[in-house]
Amino acid sequence: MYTGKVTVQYRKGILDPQAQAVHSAVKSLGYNSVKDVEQRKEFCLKLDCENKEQAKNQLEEICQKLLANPAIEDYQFTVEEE
Amino acid sequence: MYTGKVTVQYRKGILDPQAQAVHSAVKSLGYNSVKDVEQRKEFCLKLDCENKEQAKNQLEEICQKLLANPAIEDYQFTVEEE
Amino acid sequence: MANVWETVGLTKHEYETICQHLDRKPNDLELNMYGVLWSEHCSYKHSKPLLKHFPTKGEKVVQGPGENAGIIDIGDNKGLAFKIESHNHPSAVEPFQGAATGVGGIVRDIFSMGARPVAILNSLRFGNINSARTQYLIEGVVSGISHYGNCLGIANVGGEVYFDESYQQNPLVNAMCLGLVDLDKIKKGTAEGVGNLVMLVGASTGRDGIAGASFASADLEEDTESSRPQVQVGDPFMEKLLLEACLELIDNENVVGVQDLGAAGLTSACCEMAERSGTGMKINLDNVHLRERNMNATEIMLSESQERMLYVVKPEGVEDVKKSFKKWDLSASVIGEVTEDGIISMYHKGKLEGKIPAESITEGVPVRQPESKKPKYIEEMPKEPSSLGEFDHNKMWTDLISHPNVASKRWVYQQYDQHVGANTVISPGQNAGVFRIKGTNKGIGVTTDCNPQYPYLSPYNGGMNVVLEAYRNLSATGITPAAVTDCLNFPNPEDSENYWVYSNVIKGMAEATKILDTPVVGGNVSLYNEGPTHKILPTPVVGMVGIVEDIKKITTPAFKKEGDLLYIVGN
Amino acid sequence: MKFAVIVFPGSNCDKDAQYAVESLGHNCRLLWHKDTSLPKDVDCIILPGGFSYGDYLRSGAIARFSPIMEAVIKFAERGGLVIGICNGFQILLESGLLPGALMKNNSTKFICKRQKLNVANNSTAFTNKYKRNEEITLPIAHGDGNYYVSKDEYKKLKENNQILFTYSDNPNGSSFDIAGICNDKGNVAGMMPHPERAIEEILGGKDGAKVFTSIVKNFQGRV
Ligand SMILES: Nc1ncnc2c1ncn2[C@@H]1O[C@H](COP(=O)(O)OP(=O)(O)O)[C@@H](O)[C@H]1O
Repeated sequence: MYTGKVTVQYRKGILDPQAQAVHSAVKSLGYNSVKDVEQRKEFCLKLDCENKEQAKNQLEEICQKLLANPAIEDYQFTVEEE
Repeated sequence: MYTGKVTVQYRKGILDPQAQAVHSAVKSLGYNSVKDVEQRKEFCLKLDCENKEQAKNQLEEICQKLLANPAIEDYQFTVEEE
Repeated sequence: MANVWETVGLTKHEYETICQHLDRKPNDLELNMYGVLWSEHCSYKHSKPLLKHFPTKGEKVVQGPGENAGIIDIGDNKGLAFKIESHNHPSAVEPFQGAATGVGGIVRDIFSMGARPVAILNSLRFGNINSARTQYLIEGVVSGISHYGNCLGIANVGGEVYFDESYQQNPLVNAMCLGLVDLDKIKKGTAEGVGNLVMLVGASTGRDGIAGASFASADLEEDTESSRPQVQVGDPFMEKLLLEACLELIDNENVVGVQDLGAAGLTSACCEMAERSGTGMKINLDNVHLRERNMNATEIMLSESQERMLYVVKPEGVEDVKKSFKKWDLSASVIGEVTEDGIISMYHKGKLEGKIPAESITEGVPVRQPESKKPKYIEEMPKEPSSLGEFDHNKMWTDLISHPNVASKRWVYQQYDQHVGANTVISPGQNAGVFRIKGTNKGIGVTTDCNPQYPYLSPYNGGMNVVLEAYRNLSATGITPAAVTDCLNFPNPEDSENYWVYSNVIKGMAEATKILDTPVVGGNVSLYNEGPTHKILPTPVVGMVGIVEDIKKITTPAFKKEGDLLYIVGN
Repeated sequence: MKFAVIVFPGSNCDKDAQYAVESLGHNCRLLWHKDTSLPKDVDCIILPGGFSYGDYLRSGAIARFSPIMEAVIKFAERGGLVIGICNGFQILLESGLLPGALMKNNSTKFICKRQKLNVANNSTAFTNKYKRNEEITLPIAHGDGNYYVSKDEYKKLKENNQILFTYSDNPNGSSFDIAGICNDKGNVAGMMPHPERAIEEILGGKDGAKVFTSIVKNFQGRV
């Protein structure tokens, strides 16, 4: 069994209204020390694959097809054996 | 400057409809090797604090008040100096 | 190396015309500005002569084509502002955000006129429903529309979903919005009054969507990767704040003109507002509130960042405007001044970066008249209908009602808030949507229609038929049809057969709208809808609105009670 | 009796709530979320539906920190009547005035339709005009309407008769079919369905009116 961890985030320069809203909420709570907020999605998948290579390839495909839209998002992932 | 990384996820035992939807989408693409999907939110905050202790305390407060809903979510965080 | 004009999608002749207008060669900023404003999406260079066929005047018409939206008089000092617009190419690349920002754009068109948006509709076309790509697109498009429209709190009262192979590579996403305005409070996109100030309000400006208008005027390439940065992320929350702030300023006499920033961003808003009033603008780009560092003048002028509006305000009104936007936590900055020279001059970091005569860029594009040739498929079409032969009636019946084009679309419109605003009297799923006008007995009916098979098989008659279908949908509901907005979705007009179809469809629609006395008060053109192997069927979506004086007199299709008689009316 | 509706940035059923209350013959004003106090003569506060702060982060999570919410919480603690509808319900949960949480619908999709409900408790300030177990139909329109409550908390809700409405045919995955609840003192209520959209036949039914007339009856009984 392999564990894949995928992080998906907006590409640089793309507006992230959620992160902006969180940032201004944090500031309005009085935490002026907070200078920037980014938000990401993290997926954790359990893959029942033959070997790490196969798990990586499958995860790469899943990221491209489903988890991230390369039009606006970047993704990174790692695969570990359990 | 400190970088705080916060992960927020549903508490154990609470079904996450979004993660479930992702899981069934993955399966309908034919990836039957995928046995489980979890989804989390990750926040990355830049904190302009005096020291690491202060950054940690502030981040803890921000998590409790805002970033996580204790009725359904758990959080963890780390703070690193830049 | 490509010629300079090709880098911005123009022809040599167009480039030379620019040089004549300017009496010199354009610099990079200027050329890019001409490039986007002279794209088909912004300039209608293939369509202008054809659009002249549409009747645009009528007893009820208060505002015809040319402004952000058309307006008709519905009595009691109330106007109905409405318009339909396409967001096809962005939705093909990023279905969720593409469709969402499509809703955002059309809603801004309505409230920039001073009208409160009260209803939206959407008209969608996809390829084979069984293909994984289509399902991905539907999922994204519908949730994008739902996300944006629901958050704004505008009731969805209707629409269409239609499937055909021809849309496989190029889906269509058209969104329509209707709003109510007091007739004496209509705002327009004018820049009158030399010395008045130009203000940019709403979201910050980033690098997103640069040159989206030219993107909308090109065929979709196989590798959409290269066109990716042209997609923007919408922020419906920001738009809701913008909407409320703008409507709060409706009574302010110091607000001279308002325009939303859509395709071609600041470029089109500045040039169009100035051109309408025969004025110019001196713009200081240093005052534009930026989201990213180191943006150059071209990037700032072409950015299509969403949720922004341009105001022209008397100097004494600047504080009022700032105050209203501040109340809603929005920024508003003075970025320029109205001048009398008819020229848009842009300064950045103390340097004059470009100078363009407003009229030359909005009106000066050479009209293109492509060759027109009757398509071979029409020439070869059998003149006589072929016989259906023997067939099984039961099977035909079940085939029909289970066909995705005929079956219920509840799975789509159930994702849209249909009742917010407490006005929806007939919600989606009937012949037309109807909402009441509070404080009166009146109601407004609206429908969007286009069965593309008819314009495909017989462009002129099919064009008429699309209008007639909309007319029937309103009449059957008890609504008196009043006016039309249209979204002309077609493939590449530079192909002579496509152009022949395009012109004949328009002529047919024009004839029908004339006879029915439903003038066309606004609309949108979306050409170049084709992929590497498929081009779309001609899809002239008609959005028709009408009025019912007594809202209690409307009818719905459902059988009401046992024993009622059935009639067929007409030929 | 005097009602007030709070306008948060992103509220979009604020005017609908005001319209409903006024159509039923009562006074209702709008209050701005940045206000720090409530007018002295307000008898019932409505937190309206919509998408306060875009529902970013979690629905209701940011709105609960609006300046006016401190005053609303104090008002509730003094026994004042507060009802949150849809997004208003979410805000009440986030601010801790009601137990539980709202998550994404189990379909992950927004749902808008007319929904059959059962009146689970007709002896509260918000439901006294309904019959017990009456079946009613109200519009629902939400993406995050999936009410979560733990088994232990559910027991408490049940024992204290805090469940106001349940779904006849659970549309969103809510625990124990719960559509609306009140606090243990019975003066704060939250519900996902929209009673303010159901007060006239022409808009498809009047089953929602009794939520407001119940509040009035309760209030008049108190005075
Ligand atoms: N995308 C959509 N959005 C909202 N309503 C829709 C949509 N698609 C279809 N509908 C609703 O379903 C009804 C039936 O659609 P359709 O099968 O196209 O019927 P008709 O041909 O009679 O217009 C429409 O009138 C409309 O109210």
